[in-house]
Amino acid sequence: MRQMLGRLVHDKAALVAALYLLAVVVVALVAPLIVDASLMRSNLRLRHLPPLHFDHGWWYVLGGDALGRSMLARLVVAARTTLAISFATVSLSLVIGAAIGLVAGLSNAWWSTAIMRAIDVLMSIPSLLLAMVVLFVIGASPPVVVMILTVTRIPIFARTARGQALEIRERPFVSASRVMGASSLHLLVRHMAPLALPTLFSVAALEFAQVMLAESTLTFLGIGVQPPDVTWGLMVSDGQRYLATAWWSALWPGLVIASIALAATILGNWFQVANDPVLRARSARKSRVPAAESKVASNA
Amino acid sequence: MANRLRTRQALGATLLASAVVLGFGAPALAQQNDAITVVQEQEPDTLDPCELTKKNVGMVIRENIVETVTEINQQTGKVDPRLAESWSTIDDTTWRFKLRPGVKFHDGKPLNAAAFIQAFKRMMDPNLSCSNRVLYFEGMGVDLTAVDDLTVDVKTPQPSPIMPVLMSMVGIESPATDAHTLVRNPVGTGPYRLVEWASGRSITTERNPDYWGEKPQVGKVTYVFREEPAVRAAMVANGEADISPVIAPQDATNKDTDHSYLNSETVRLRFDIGKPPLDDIRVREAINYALDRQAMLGTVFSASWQPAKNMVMPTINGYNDAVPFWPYDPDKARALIAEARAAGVPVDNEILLIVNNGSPGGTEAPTVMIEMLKDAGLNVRLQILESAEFYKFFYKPFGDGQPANILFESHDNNSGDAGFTLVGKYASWGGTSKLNDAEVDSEIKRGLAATDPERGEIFRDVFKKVHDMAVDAVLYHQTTDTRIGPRITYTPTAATNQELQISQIQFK
Amino acid sequence: MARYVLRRALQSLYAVLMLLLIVFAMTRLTGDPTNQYLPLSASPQARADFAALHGFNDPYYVQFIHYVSDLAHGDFGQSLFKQRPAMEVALEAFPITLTLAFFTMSIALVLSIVLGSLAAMRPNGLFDRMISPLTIFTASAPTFWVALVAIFVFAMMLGWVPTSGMGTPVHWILPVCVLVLTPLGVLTQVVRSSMVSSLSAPYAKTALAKGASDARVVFVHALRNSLLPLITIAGVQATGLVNGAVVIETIFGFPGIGKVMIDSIRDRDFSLTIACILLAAVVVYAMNVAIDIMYARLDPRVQIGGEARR
Amino acid sequence: MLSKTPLLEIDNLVVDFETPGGTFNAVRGISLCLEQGGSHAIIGESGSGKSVTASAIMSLIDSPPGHVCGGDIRFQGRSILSMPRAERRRLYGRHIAMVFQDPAAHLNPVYPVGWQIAEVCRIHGRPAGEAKRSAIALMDRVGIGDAARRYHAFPHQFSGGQRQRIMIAMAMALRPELLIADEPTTALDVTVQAQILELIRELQQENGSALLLITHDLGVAADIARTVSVMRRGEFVEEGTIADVFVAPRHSYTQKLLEARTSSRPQVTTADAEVLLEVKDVSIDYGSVRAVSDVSLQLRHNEVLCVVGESGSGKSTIANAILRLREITSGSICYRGADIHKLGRAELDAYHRAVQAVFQDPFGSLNPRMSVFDIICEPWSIQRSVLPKSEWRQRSVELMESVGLTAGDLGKYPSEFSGGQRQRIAIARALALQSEIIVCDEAVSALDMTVQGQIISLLQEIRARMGVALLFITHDLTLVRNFADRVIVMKAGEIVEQGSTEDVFSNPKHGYTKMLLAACPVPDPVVQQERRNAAKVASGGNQGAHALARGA
Repeated sequence: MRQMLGRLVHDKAALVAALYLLAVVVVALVAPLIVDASLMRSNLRLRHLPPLHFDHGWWYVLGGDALGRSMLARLVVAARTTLAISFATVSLSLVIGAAIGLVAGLSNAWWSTAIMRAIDVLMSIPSLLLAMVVLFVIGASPPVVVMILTVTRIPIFARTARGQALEIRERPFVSASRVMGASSLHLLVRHMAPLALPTLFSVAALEFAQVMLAESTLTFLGIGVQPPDVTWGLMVSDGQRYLATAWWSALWPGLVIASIALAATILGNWFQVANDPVLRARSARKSRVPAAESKVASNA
Repeated sequence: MANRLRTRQALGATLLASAVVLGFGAPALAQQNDAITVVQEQEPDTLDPCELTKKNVGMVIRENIVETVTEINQQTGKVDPRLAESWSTIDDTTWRFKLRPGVKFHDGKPLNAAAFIQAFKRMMDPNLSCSNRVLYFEGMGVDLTAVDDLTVDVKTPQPSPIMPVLMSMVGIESPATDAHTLVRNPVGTGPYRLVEWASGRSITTERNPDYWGEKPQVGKVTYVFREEPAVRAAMVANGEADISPVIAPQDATNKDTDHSYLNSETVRLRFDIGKPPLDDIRVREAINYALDRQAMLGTVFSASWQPAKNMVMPTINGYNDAVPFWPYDPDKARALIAEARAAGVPVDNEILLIVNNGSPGGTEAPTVMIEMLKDAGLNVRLQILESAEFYKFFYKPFGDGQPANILFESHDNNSGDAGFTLVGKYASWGGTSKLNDAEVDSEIKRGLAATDPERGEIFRDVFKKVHDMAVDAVLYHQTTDTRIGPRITYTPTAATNQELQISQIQFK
Repeated sequence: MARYVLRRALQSLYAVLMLLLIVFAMTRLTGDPTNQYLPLSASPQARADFAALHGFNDPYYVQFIHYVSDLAHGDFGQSLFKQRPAMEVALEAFPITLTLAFFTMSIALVLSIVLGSLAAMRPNGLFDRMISPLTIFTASAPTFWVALVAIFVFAMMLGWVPTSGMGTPVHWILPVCVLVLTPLGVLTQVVRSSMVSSLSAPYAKTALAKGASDARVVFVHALRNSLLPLITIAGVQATGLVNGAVVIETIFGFPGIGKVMIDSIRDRDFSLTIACILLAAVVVYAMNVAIDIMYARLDPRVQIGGEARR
Repeated sequence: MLSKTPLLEIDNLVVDFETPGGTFNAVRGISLCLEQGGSHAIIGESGSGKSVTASAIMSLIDSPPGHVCGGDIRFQGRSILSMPRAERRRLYGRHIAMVFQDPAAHLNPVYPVGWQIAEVCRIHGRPAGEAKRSAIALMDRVGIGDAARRYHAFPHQFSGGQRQRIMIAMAMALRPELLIADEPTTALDVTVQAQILELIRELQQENGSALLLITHDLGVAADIARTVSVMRRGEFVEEGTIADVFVAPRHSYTQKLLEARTSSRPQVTTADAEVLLEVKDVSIDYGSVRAVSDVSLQLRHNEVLCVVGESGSGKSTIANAILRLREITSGSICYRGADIHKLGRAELDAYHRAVQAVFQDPFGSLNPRMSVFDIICEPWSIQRSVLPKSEWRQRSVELMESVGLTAGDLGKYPSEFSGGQRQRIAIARALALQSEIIVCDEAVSALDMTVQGQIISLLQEIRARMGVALLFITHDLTLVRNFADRVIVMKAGEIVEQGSTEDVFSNPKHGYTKMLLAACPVPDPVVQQERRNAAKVASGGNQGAHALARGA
């Protein structure tokens, strides 16, 4: 852990990304404390108040939306829902997908292939359409959005996990474990999962952004999260109607989504590199552990 | 080698296909002198004349390709002749229509009584499921007989005082039209005839040189379809289109090109009057007092909308101007709710505010309304539903398990008569009515059978009654924003919601 | 090769059947389309007639059996909304989406190879530091928002291109450019990272030891190896393009399969939905086979379907 | 002669690598002079800097993190380091060529081998048609049969030996003045190694090239080089002719290298001990290929049984079958008389406790995410009944100490250890269940020679102290001479010879065993010269070597 932190400090871009994400998470957590309920009420006088003016207090520095609510306050409140949805989706699909993939990767049995074929089928359905159908049936609320997005994201994790499992299970320490009489569960918990996780985590970081995008696209198509819940995706989708008259109403949430995606991607890439001694050695000016030295310096 | 060759061939074929998709059969960007482009929201699913009251279909064919028997004059609200020159009553249950002589269909066949009857029968064929039949004529038992080549008698079992109005919904197509399927190539008598329907892309029509009436200025029309309102507005601004009958209010920013018109639609909040707490009149009144109708104009709703007190436009027969507006009085609303609470009404029960997605005002209008209702002390939650789900709440039969709800709905009556509205919205048998009141029912029935001026009197009474019962919260008469390009002049009317008569368009 | 394609086709048949069952079940869950098709004042009798006419009042399994037996006769059913055979509608819309996808993927592939290779040549160099955030950014901006901004800026303010429509080749510029952003961003990242590892692979050293120029090492030796992960991810991205196409086609008024699909779901036009999804699935499976074959062509170590190519 | 410019001069070369822990001095001021047609070997163990030196000559040092920060390298009197890049490129491939250690990785997997050979000619300006013709001729010359057809084959379709032949063809294509061979035979079997070395020697003589050989194997150096530098921690500790250095080493490190394998075997009599494991007529198929056919062997209590064979001989397959990592096709494997494939749950657990394994790859056989403590304790966490958790700490400390590590190492992770140390940890883990049998599958093959000696000694000591039996799988016959009680020689899935170590070494009966013994180079130039000649006779001269290469 300390080692990882040390490596993080060495990579400036990753450090900035991590701090940014941390800040956003903190803001999301304390949102109810700092945002006054009155800021979330409509105030039609301040409808589409232009940004970068301080006449109405610093909450209105990013302008007002179509109901005259503070853009900034809404961004802060939306952070909570957005992050909660993205986080829940990504972690659920990570857990489920990884479990499916690892189990399928551990076994050569027919059902292992069958599971992966089913995942392929799931992947061949355009995820938006799947989402639409389900959201029509059940109606949109954050838990349903999480559920449907989870289903559409599972294949990615399952495939990645299976690929990892197929590779890891051939490694000698797994054989050594088998020689000791280890059960499949032991192999899964002690060897497969811990080794596959770094890769899965970096995939998760990239997925985080994709989930936010998917969520906002659902909202654009009119089937995403509904008011009074608010997410950045909802704000972009609401704001895009006023592109010509109040450009800021879609710009800020769009920028926030893109910047979070950027930060998550940078962090995900960094995480992958930081966890892989080979990649780490390759990426210039990044840290290498001492034991790897001899490998690089000699004939390997 | 063989493989490589095959790959190359495949690539070539793909490129060729792409070229076909890309380049050919495309309307030129630059406009011909007398050609215009109309950009609409949705492509029609069919162009069948018997569907011409469907908005998408009507915008293209109604009075352009296919003409109706009669036509409503939007200025006067009266029925004007179109394919029928005149009409009169023979007895209580029979109307006689005289058709215009010398009119020919685009395929050269003459317009006559037989063609009228054939077109009407085709419309009434249950296997075709024409919306006109279901909407206006189902169960009426209309019977048509030819008196002579240009005269038709229309008989109904019951007296039907508004038959000339109904005939404005009936288009007459060529007798050669396929009787068994809905057609995509309508052949009518109108000033324009269909040239091409490139599915998914555009519909093209051109001037009918043999038109019986005045020769219109526009020679060629291309209809294209864009779902995004901002894109429609941009197309007219960019000169890619000449008119967009509907643009979003927030895009209607250019006074030179953008015109708003009352589109004959009225919006209201329908109360689930049978379920607590909405079964209590104090609660219903409180809702009406709690809504700041003025503040929502120009903010969440278009500034050109007009506050309404009846569910029909003032030009409609039966409109009661004596009904008062509900004033904005939040204190009174709170007091009424408190009073109801004291009387044991479960005012804290959750009420759903049900909104169809894509309805005017977006998500913002209901958000504001909920804030207002919460201020009054009610517990309201927003539920935005996609059409099919919305209809489950909107139409009868209402499911048993449906929670108490307030439904935001929009109603269109451009028939000139309040009868449709009163039946649909307030009669116990009305398809979207929540009201079940014996007195209102019998009044409506009496009114439907009556002719003017008694008919109008009775309808005005009903409107007063439902207002006093606070059956709903009537909100606004809607307007539509139209963007008209600089090359042409056109004056939108309420009918522009249903039809766009190209012959009314003139070049500057 | 032919045998392999045939075997894959048979395997896909099973997948398509499974897909059919899932989609059928899902579409039926979305509810009775009667209200969607009949107007407000339709009588209960008219509603019942309509449902009976289209079989909506049968139990689901009966509807499914009917559907599959029709399918076996090559009948994909009638589009309720368009009043035409569903497959006809789907086939009409499909070339447009395919063309859109073809151009988008071609541009994305070419550009990502160029940008990714340039970035990989000097890892952490100025170009690399510029291109990486830029591509991540483009890949993470909401497509619909980018599309509307692009229309606003390039069509309305600058007037360089038409706002929408698909008349002339000029009309394709904006939608393709918007649609290309996501795959371009992702693929550039893939090319960059696989290029970095290819360039430090032993065979790159061999090439240098032969006296090969940097360009030769990059574009002859490393690139060919980097194409393998690229086409895998490109396949996934191409599948995902259908999602992007839904948005793009809606906004730009392209009558492609995405728009048809989404409209058909909104309209409860079941037959059309299923026809579209089946068509899309067949193309996805065909693409997967093509990718496998391409993979085997690019990497001689890979044997398709377990049989040696030589 | 003195005035003539040497072909290659390395002058006080310094190469540094930047690491977070500071600067790592990979090469610390070495100097070297190689004449036209000479042959020089640089000997050293992992991390000594010998490969970095070769990379520096070829400008192949990854920069960053590495960079040449002192000294000069001159080729025919011209400084390579200060040459423009374009000029340097003209040098490489044409005047200086290199053969790498791992041909599987150093050949581009996606291009046909012929194309890759011809590429050298094309890069240096030969027309394509001529390049192709000479590539085919070269393939033929290096002993790739049916060269015209196999021109189009891909690297993965060749055996390891053939791939190295292709690498050599590529290097010799333009008859370079200098050939650098970096561990050219390390991953190869001994018989193949002998053929490759022979080929290099022949081509070197044909073309009059000078050879710079990088190797850790003293025998290989003795076989082929005339002069030698012994490298340790970036410096040359001893230089001279092979004869001088190997016969009379002056530096202690050189002496240590030479002694690495001469540990003595304690006399243990096991001939009448109890039979623990009996393999009877076992055959194992991989798909349609028979990897092992009708192999029978016995392992007795406290015995060291070595199974020797080259790659593809089926020796590891047998080991995996014993470890129950692979199913057998026919025959039986019995542990104390009971068939291990017919054991009940409890008996199976007992078997898993009795038989442990140490694998070849020290980097792969320990889970990089587990601490050493967790690794040592893993057997107990699987076989719960063996040791109560409260004693894990104490017992793991004992185990660590018994393999020459400290209790302090328990908290570390595998990446913090060298290869030899990792193998020690793997051995400690294998000992945790107090097993009777340890299967060592190439357990020392990946280690440096001095480390190999240490690990063998450790195993010997453990065997004496704990009374375990060792089934030792290896491809290196000389390694087991002073270690094994009995030796089994396998070839192509069959046992060709078995017997006591003395018998097999002093009086090999099977031709293959003789060839194995002859092919293994010894670090004595005179002896090696004799052995080489003997081997040529044994295998029927050059043609025989080529025929073997085709089969390899």
